[in-house]
Formats: sequence, C-alpha cells, structure tokens
Amino acid sequence: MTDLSVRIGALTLANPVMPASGTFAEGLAQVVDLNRLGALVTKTITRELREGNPLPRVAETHDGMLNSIGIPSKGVPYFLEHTLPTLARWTPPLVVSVSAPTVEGFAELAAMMSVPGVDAIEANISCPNIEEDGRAFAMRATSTASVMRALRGATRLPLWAKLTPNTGDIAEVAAAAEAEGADALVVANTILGMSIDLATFRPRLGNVMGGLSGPAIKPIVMRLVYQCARRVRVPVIGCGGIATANDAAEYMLAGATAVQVGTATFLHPGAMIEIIDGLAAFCTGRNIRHVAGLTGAMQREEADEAEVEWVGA
Amino acid sequence: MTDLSVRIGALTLANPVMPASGTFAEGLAQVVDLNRLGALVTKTITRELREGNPLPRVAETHDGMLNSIGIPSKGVPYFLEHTLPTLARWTPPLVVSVSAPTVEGFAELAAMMSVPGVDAIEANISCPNIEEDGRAFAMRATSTASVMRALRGATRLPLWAKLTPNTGDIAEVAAAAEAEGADALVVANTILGMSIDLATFRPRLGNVMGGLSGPAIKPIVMRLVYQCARRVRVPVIGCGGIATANDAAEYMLAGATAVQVGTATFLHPGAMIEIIDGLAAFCTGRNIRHVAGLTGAMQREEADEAEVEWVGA
Amino acid sequence: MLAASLPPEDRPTGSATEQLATVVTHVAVNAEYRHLVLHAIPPAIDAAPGQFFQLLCPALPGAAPFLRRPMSIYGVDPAAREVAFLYKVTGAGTSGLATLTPGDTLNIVGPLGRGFVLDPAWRSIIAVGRGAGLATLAPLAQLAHKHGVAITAILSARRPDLVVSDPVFRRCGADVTIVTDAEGTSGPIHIERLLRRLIADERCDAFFTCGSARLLAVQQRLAREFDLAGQVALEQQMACGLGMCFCCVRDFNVGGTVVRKRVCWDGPVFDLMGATP
Amino acid sequence: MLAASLPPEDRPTGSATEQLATVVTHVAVNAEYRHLVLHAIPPAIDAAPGQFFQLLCPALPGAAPFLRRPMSIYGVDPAAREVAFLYKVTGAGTSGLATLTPGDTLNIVGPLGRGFVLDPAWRSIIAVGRGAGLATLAPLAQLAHKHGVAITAILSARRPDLVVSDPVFRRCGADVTIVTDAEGTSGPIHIERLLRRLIADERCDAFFTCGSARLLAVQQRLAREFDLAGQVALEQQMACGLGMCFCCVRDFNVGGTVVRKRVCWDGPVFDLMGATP
Ligand SMILES: Cc1cc2nc3c(=O)[nH]c(=O)nc-3n(C[C@H](O)[C@H](O)[C@H](O)COP(=O)(O)OP(=O)(O)OC[C@H]3O[C@@H](n4cnc5c(N)ncnc54)[C@H](O)[C@@H]3O)c2cc1C
Ligand SMILES: Cc1cc2nc3c(=O)[nH]c(=O)nc-3n(C[C@H](O)[C@H](O)[C@H](O)COP(=O)(O)OP(=O)(O)OC[C@H]3O[C@@H](n4cnc5c(N)ncnc54)[C@H](O)[C@@H]3O)c2cc1C
Ligand SMILES: Cc1cc2nc3c(=O)[nH]c(=O)nc-3n(C[C@H](O)[C@H](O)[C@H](O)COP(=O)(O)O)c2cc1C
Ligand SMILES: Cc1cc2nc3c(=O)[nH]c(=O)nc-3n(C[C@H](O)[C@H](O)[C@H](O)COP(=O)(O)O)c2cc1C
Ligand code: FES
Ligand code: FES
Repeated sequence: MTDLSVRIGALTLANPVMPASGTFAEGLAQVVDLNRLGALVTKTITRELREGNPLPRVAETHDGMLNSIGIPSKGVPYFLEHTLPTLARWTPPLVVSVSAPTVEGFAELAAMMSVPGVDAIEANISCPNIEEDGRAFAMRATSTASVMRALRGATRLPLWAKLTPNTGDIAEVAAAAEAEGADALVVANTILGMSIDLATFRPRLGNVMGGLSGPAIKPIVMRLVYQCARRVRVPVIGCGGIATANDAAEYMLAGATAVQVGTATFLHPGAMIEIIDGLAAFCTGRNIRHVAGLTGAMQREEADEAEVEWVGA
Repeated sequence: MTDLSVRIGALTLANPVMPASGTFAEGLAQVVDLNRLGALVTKTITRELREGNPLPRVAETHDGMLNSIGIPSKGVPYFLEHTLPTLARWTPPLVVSVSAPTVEGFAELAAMMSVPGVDAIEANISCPNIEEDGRAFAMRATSTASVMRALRGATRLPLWAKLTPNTGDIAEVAAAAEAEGADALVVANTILGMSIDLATFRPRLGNVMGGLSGPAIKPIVMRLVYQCARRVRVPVIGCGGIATANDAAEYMLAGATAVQVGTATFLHPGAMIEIIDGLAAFCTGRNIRHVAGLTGAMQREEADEAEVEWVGA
Repeated sequence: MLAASLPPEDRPTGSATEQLATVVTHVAVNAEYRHLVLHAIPPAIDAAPGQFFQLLCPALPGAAPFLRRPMSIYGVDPAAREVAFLYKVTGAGTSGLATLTPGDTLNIVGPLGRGFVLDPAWRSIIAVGRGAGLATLAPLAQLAHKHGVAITAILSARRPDLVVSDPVFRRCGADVTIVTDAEGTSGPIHIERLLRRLIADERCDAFFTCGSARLLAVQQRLAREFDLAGQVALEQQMACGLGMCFCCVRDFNVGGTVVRKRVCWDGPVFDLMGATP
Repeated sequence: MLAASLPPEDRPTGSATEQLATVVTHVAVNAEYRHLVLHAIPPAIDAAPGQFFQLLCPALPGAAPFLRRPMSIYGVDPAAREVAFLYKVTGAGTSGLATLTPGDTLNIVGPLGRGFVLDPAWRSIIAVGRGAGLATLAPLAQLAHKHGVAITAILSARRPDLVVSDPVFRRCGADVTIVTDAEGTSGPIHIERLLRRLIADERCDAFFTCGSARLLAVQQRLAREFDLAGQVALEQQMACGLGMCFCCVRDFNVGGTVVRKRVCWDGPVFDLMGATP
C-alpha cells in the first residue's frame, strides 16, 4: 500500500489531490464522496458583494476553455452562516480562497476568515489591485511582498499564495511570497486569453478577455511549477490542465507537492477520485512507497540546461 | 474578387499570410508554390556559429508541440552566399529574422543583413540577452527600447520586432518597440513550457524547457495581439496556433494586419495556401471587398469590459 | 407538494452519477429533431420531469465539443431501464450526438437539477411550450397523467412539421392545441386569447412553460391577474451542471429584488413569477 | 551513378505532395509488424528506395499523435498505383495507424528525402539490416535486382518469427542469411565473420545498412579496411520532414570535422563512413 499523504507546511493531507478554487462546490457531493479528497477549496470570496461578470461567461477552445466568471460573492456574513457550515459536513481540511482589491482589504478579510472550521487561507493574489490600476498583485514581486506581509500579519492559519501565470517574473514572485511567510504556493491561476465568434464578430466572452484552463495550458503551468519549485523551499501545489493521474504525477516530478484539479471535474465529476486511485497505482507499479517521493524526482544532468537558454528558438 | 493585399509599413504584401520564422525553408517548395505567399521569413540567424540545443528537440502536447531547437546558425557569410540566393528564386518579399545576445550584436547583424534582396528585418528579441543574464530583450520595455533603438540606427530596411508572450508587460513592450522605430510587431514567439516522460522520469526535451506552439496557444496569443493592437499604431502581425482561414480571420478581427503560420505547416504543408484561399472565400461570403477591412473589426460595447477586470476569476 | 426531484441541499451522494449509457434507438423525428433512447442504470432512470443530464457528446472531425451539453429528459422508463432525449441539432455538440448509432455508448452525468413540482390539489394544468421546450415539458404530461391531473397543452413551433412530443401529450390524455408561425397562430395575442378562455373554463390551476420568453411573459401577466401558480424551465449555457462554476446564472425577481441564481442548481425549473426576460 | 531520388536542392515543386491515400490491404505479418498497402497517385507512387513519407496517423481515444510519423517505403507499384509500408507498432502514432481498415483514407506527405544510390558498376552488394531497418532495405533489393546487381542480405531480429521482408529479398534473388538474438547468431563478432567471408568471396562492392548502430560500426570498420563504399539509412524524430525545423539533426563526420545534418533533408540515406553513433 502506497502512503498517499503529503505535508503542506503544518497541514497534512490524506492525499495530494484537491479541487481548484472556483471549480468546486457542495454540488459535487451528488456524484462523489468528498471525504476522499485531500482537501476542500472554496470559490474565492470577497468582502464586498459582487455580481460577477457579464454573460456569456465561458467559451470552448482547443483542449481547453475560457472563463470570465469573475468573483460573484455574497459577502462574509453569508459565507460564515451558510457556506462554512455546509462544507463542515465533510472531513478533509477546508481551504478558504480569499481576494480583495487592496492590501488592507486582503488582510481584513483573511482575519475575518480565520475562524474554527477553516484550516488554511488561499490568497488569490492573481486578482486586480486597484492600488496599481488593476494590475494583479502577483504580477510583481513588490506588490506580492506587500500583500503577503499584510496577510501574514492578519492570520495564524496556514497561508497559501495563488500565483498568476500571466507574469514574466514567476520565480521572483514566488520568492517574494515565501519570504513574506507563505506556507505554500498554488501555481497557477488561469492564463489570460480571448476568442471571437466569427458569426457575429463579437467576443465569445461578455468580458472580452478571460482565463484559459484545461489540458491546453498544462505544459506552460508545469514549467511555472518547475521554476517555482527550484526557487523556493515551501511546497508548490500544481494547478493547470490536470485531468489524469499521469498528469498529476508529471506535475509532482516537476516539483509539485500536491495538485489542484479544476476544469477536468467539469468534464468528469469523478476525475479527482480517479486521480487519487491512479496515483496509488502509479506508485505501486514502480515500488514507490510514498507518493511524496515523486516530488521533484525528475531526472536530469546539469548539461540538460544551457547557460543561456535559447528555448523554443 | 476580394483584394487580399495588406500594407505593413512601407511594404505591401499580396496577401496577409506568411510563414513563421524557424518553421520555413526552401524545402517547402517541394510541396507548395512559394510565390503564392504574402512574404517569406527566414529561420532566425545569428552572427556567431551555433550548434543549437541538445536532442530531443520536439515533444507533443495536447493540441500543440514543444520545441527547443535553439538557433543553429551557419553564420553570416554562409547566409549571404547560400541562403539568400536560394530564397531569391521566389518573388514574395523576403524577411530576414535576426538575433544576437547583445544590443550591439543585434545592430551589427542588422547592418550586415541590410543588403539587396532583403526586404525587411525581423528582430527576434524573444531571445536571451546576456547583458541581462539571459532574460529575453522583449521581457521588459526598457531592454526592448534599447535594442530597438540600436537596430533602428543600424538599418534603413523595414524593421519588425518579434515579441515574446512570456512577459507580463506586452503592451508596454509593444509601445516601447513602436516608440523606437519598429515598423511592425510580430506577436508572438512560443510560450515557455515543459513536459516529462513518465517512463523515464526525464524531461521530454534535451533542454528541459521549450517553446509551446500550435492550436493550444491560440486564445493566449490572440489576447496578446488584441492588447498590442489597442496600444500601438503600427501593424501587428499575429502568430500563434493559426491553422485555418477562420483562425487567421479571428486574429485579424482582434487587431492583426497579417498573420504568420508555423506549426500548422508541419502538419499540412499546404496550410498557408488553404488559409489564403479561405480568407478570400471568407470575405466574399460576407461582401468584404478588402481583407484589410477585417483588421480590428471585432464588435464590442465599451460595457463589455469592466473598469477593473476580474478575468478568469 | 409532489416534488419528483429533491431540492439542491438535500441531494445525497449517488443521486447523480457519471455512467456510460448504451444507445438503444436513435431516430430523426423531423427535419430538425432527433429522438435518442439510452439503456442506463439508476439513478439515471429515476430522473424526474424537468431534470437534465450533462452529455459528453462525441467529436466530429475538426470540431470537438470541449464541454458537456445539457439536455433535459424527454422521458424515462425505469422498467425497461431507459432514458430518452429529444434534441435539436444545433452546433458542434448536438451534431456529434447525431452520429451515435444503436450499440454505441454515451457518457452521461445525471440526473441533475430541480424538476417540476406538482400539487395534487390541482385538478388541471396548462403546458405552454415552444421548440425544444416541448421536449422538456413532455415528461410533465406523464407525471400529471399519473396523478390524475388533467392537462391542456399548447404546443408552438415554426411549422406544423416541426412540432414535437404532441403524441406523448395525447397519450396522456392531454387536450392539445398546436400553434405555428406558418399558420400565424403562434403570436402572443392569439395565445393569450386561448389561455384566457381556458382560465375562464377553470382548466388552469397552474402554468407550466418552456422555450419562449414571449409566451413566458404572457403567462406571467395572466398568473398575476388571476393569481395562478406556475413554473418555467429555463436554459443557459453550462460548464459544470453541478452548481460549481457560476456560468449559468440568470437574474430572478424575488420579492422585488433581483437575485442571481444558477440554472443548473436552483433550477432548471423555477417559479413562473420570478423569471426575468 | 543511379540515383532514383533527387538531391535536396534539385527537387521541383510537386516532387512531393499531401494526398489522401486509400487503404487497399492492411495485415499483421507477425506479432509486431503490420503491412500497409495504400492506393495513391503520383508522385507518391514514384517514390524511390530509401525515401519516406510523413503519415498523419489517426488518433486513438485519449492519445492523439500531434505530429506526423515518418515511414520509409517498403515498396511501390506504379502500375497498380500502390505504395506500401511495413511498420512496427510502437506508440501512439503507429497504434493509431494499426486501426486503419481497407477503404479508410490516410493523409500522407511525400515522397521525401534522399534515397539509396546505386552504382551500376557494382556487381554485388550487401544489405545488413535489423528490426524496422529490414523494411527500409527491402526496396533496395528490388532496385538492385532491376539493374542486375547481385545482393546478399543479412537480416537480424530478436527472434526468427520477427524477421520481416526476407520474402522480398528472396524474390529478388538475394542470398539471405537470417541471424537472431534467440539463436545467438546476431552478435557483431559473428556478423563480422560473415561479412569478411563475403568480402573475400568478392561479393561486397558496397554495404547498405539500416536499423543497428552496432552493425553500422562493424561495416564502417570493414569498409575502411577494404576501402569499400557504403550507405546507411538513419532514423531521427521528425516534425516537418521537409528540412524546415531542424529537430532531426545528427552529427556526421565530414573529412574529420563534425557536421550536423538534417536526416529528413540531407538523408535519410547517408554515406556509410560519415555516420556517427
Ligand atoms: C437544462 C437544459 C435543458 C435542455 N434541454 C434540451 C432538450 O431537451 N432538447 C434540446 O434540443 N435542447 C435542449 N437544451 C439546449 C441544448 O443544451 C443546446 O441546444 C446544446 O447545448 C447546443 O450545443 P451545440 O454544441 O450543438 O451548439 P453550439 O451553439 O455549438 O454550442 C456552443 C455552446 O453554447 C451552449 N448552448 C448553445 N445553445 C444552448 C441552449 N439553448 N441552452 C444552453 N446552452 C446552449 C452549448 O452548450 C455550448 O456550450 C437544454 C439546455 C439546458 C440548459
Ligand atoms: C526516415 C524514417 C523512416 C522510418 N521507417 C520506418 C519503417 O519503415 N518501419 C517502421 O516500423 N518504423 C520506421 N521508422 C520509425 C517510425 O517513424 C517510428 O516507429 C514512429 O514514428 C513511432 O511513432 P509512435 O507514435 O508509434 O511511437 P512514439 O514512441 O509514441 O513516438 C513518439 C515520438 O517519437 C518519434 N519516434 C519514436 N520512435 C522513432 C524512430 N525510431 N524514428 C523516428 N522517430 C521516432 C515519433 O515520430 C514521435 O514523434 C522510420 C523513421 C524514420 C525517421
Ligand atoms: C469556471 C472557473 C472559475 C474559477 N474561479 C476561480 C476563483 O474563484 N479563484 C481562483 O483562484 N481561481 C479560479 N479559477 C482558476 C482555477 O482555480 C485553476 O487555477 C485553473 O482553472 C487552472 O486549473 P485547471 O486547468 O485544472 O482548470 C477558476 C477556473 C474556472 C475554469
Ligand atoms: C520548430 C520551431 C522553430 C522555431 N524557430 C524560431 C526561430 O528561429 N525564430 C523565431 O523568431 N521563432 C521561431 N519559432 C516560433 C515560431 O516562429 C512561432 O512564433 C511560434 O511557433 C507560434 O506560431 P505557431 O503556433 O503557428 O507555430 C519556432 C517555432 C517552432 C515550432
Ligand atoms: S453550470 Fe456550473 S454552476 Fe451551473
Ligand atoms: S524534420 Fe524538420 S528538419 Fe527534419
């Protein structure tokens, strides 16, 4: 029997598989036993009430999908009174994803969410920072550092930083988050994209631009995970296009300690369960006793990497 | 009959379809009539002799491919004596892609390439700048500005800047390139990615990381084209996952004046010809007299875009 | 109240599953619609009227539908272990669906959502549907019939040959009126006249409708005027079908204030009066 | 020299095309290899020995081969308008290929690359192949036969039942020796002994080889010792097959200096001595 447990800072998960924020809700319990998951992660919540973006909110692409859901939010009281008790019915650790348009707002919200029943805070810093005219916090190491510092001061709970793949400085951003006390990094959110309907000449998303997710982005996010894992000591949680146990194993080899599954659950509600069972089989088949042994186990000679890389020509 | 001609600065192309650098060579003439193309674009050349990257150099992904070819180069004399005369056998304007590890090297190479038979210089500034420890010139507006300034001073030929999608500041980079005299922007090069072989636990590319291309990246690069076209006045040439006339039309609606086709030619050598014919049919079917009319013709109300976007949640 | 489907919060694990169903029959019923009958196992075959499934449609070369496609049940036969759909071929997904032949398998997730609710106190109800909405209303006729509730059906389509599921309604003893654009009988004024007569004849304890915003408005007006109950089945693009992604939201009027609800989770069947155009 | 295929620089437009060929027959010849015969039109059916095609292999559910797969011709029959391949089922692409049945179409690009070159002055040549290399060498036997050049074939495989294309060699009057790992006859020492005898018997004006680096080394040594000509057909992963992407490069020894060449463009057939392991 493979030991599937993994440690994310102070938190120990029964297995490395959990839902990605915004792609999970109690409705999944209709189809799968949520108690089998490594953790539960909520849709990002904000303090202010939000409507979310105009429709249409999703569009299909080659091996992926675009979404511009936005962050519809019923606010903190509703979350504490309804969402929290509902999710408390299941045993896995509960991770609450939070977001705010300001550093201070982030800190205040994290403090409000630091209540019994919440096991970790995932800071979705891939969201617009109105203090830097809408540029996401995680686009820059500096803005990442300031928001993480405030968050760290606001909660004692394990603190995860969810990074954006849209930055050119992922390693610097990761290092900044770690330096300011992040217990883990979630890599990554969706990649900004767009699509146009040739019948109407109109954007396929009401919001014009949206986030790309699904298998199409896997090689890109895998690279981001690799770059982050090489740079930081805290665990990296891989998230992007994971649909099978093989995908999860590949992310772990690249440096991920755990994985989040989003879009795949839309296509196969049981995807996470199959990934958990598949990871166990993957390890058994290779006499790997502890799934954690996969993390960063990619084989390579230093020679593999040129001093100055001419990647992708 | 649709008028397929487009103007890229001083240059007028018979149609908006040309190969992407590094995915074209005279070998294609075995299968298609190169005189039908809007332009010919060479593989990036460098001044110094280069071997290129270790093998394997390509890997397959979901609806795309990774490559770490690098820039094997036989140097300038070989190019002038062999490559140039060979490509001179065809009538479309010849665009020579150049690259160098330093600002000065870029300028010198551009000057050497400014010879009769060359109609434009495409500066592949998506390549490592050893003066900024390997970070690509096009990652930052500042380094983009300095290299483009030097290039502009070095050649009278139409000057195109090929941008990298791996930056978080595409609009700023585009603006910097335009400000320093770029006559057009090629958006974009490949997106950095990676993949691991689960049988061997080794990277699928000898170089570990490589560039993702093909349909998978289309929504991402389309967004980059849109962001650049909104910011600059010079023509934007779209490049990323274009495989059909519909893809090309979609890029033009997003703001592209012309398109480059890469990976699709590997799968269907005649892809560019089909795209040219398909664009004509697309326009005819909609009573669009001039294909240039598609550029930036996407319909949208300002309301489409929120002040502060929460894209992709 | 007779609710054949459970409210969201009470749906236990296993109330919906992902399963590979086998195609029993698949025939074109007219130029636009196809009737698909699948052999499946519970809980699929226990689906309630108004509930839907998320179908993983096969890909046609070139056009692969990435997301599942929502499709409400046209009928279920627990004894024969069959679940049926009646769908219109629209785009990539339904075109792929149309390629299925008997013996093929189709990956389905469901039953999902909240279906129609029938009050046994009602003596007679009215079903007003148009287009694909007729497919969604058909199983309601069976439910009403089973509970001895009389049903009057007004079925609207572009042309007489495009009317679907009228046989089902007739088999359930429904009094069926067919209105079409071709015959100029499908306009709201004419429909309103028909409905007012039925109300006068005390044949309308409740409205059930699907497939037309215009007809929805007419019924809302009449329901308000005569203080009648009613339910509407709504459609919206869906990604997850399980209330997780919030792409299927619509605005509803709840006691004067606008509330956004998820069609896949809070619906697809909603109270008639709450729906907004 | 008798070059059935043109050097890269002289290949005119139309010398290779993308076409939909139709499967005529497709049979398993043993546990690992399948023989695929396609009905095609020129220039495909004019392919020369050693040239190859880029095949757009059908996708198996789950595993879609994104790139084309290179496959050298096993034989062509211009009269019957047929081109044949003999391939080993290896991974995603060839597994997809294996699903083709007569009547299906396959998108092929070719003929590509530089094939074998035969010097009519040669009286007898030796073909040494292993594994899939035997498929690549088969059409050479036909070319030699056509020009009255005697051919001796040493065909190597893991097991006797995995030897392929020996019938073709025999039909071409070749003197065939089969060596296998199972019988312990396929080792380089034994092969070298066989080759030295053939050289002594003046039955080796040139070596032609494909499919084994070890056997390549043996022949290079002997070719140097006895100053014999030779050609080798090489394999490398390919994306474009047209000399455009530089993913298929290999190192070659050209007059003492190492030169990188594209297998798809400068080859796949190269001078024996230039090849490096
Ligand atoms: C709860 C529910 C029940 C339904 N029941 C039926 C039924 O019984 N019979 C029937 O013919 N149709 C029904 N529909 C509509 C059906 O889902 C669409 O016709 C189908 O999704 C079209 O997919 P496509 O790929 O063929 O078309 P495309 O236009 O290519 O679809 C593109 C995208 O838009 C979405 N979409 C397009 N039209 C609709 C629509 N009307 N509603 C929701 N999403 C849409 C698709 O799901 C897909 O995501 C129902 C829809 C819902 C929400
Ligand atoms: C010029 C040439 C001629 C060939 N002729 C034959 C032939 O006649 N019969 C035959 O059985 N095989 C032949 N091969 C090998 C054949 O191309 C591979 O077996 C095939 O590409 C495997 O693809 P796959 O998806 O089944 O395997 P996978 O291992 O899934 O392929 C993964 C990737 O590696 C590449 N690859 C794997 N093995 C090889 C290989 N040996 N050579 C080149 N690329 C490879 C594939 O093309 C693909 O890009 C030839 C190769 C070349 C280059
Ligand atoms: C419909 C949808 C809604 C999402 N909402 C959120 C969100 O609220 N907060 C967040 O941090 N990420 C959100 N994401 C991003 C996912 O958490 C995940 O990072 C991304 O989808 C990549 O993973 P995947 O390819 O497995 O889907 C959302 C993604 C989707 C598709
Ligand atoms: C094999 C390969 C080699 C490439 N070489 C170069 C190059 O030398 N210079 C360059 O600017 N871009 C190079 N590129 C990037 C392409 O020009 C293009 O920007 C990218 O592939 C995206 O377009 P596509 O999706 O149509 O392939 C290369 C791409 C591939 C696949
Ligand atoms: S479809 Fe995802 S919430 Fe309704
Ligand atoms: S396969 Fe592209 S150069 Fe050989």
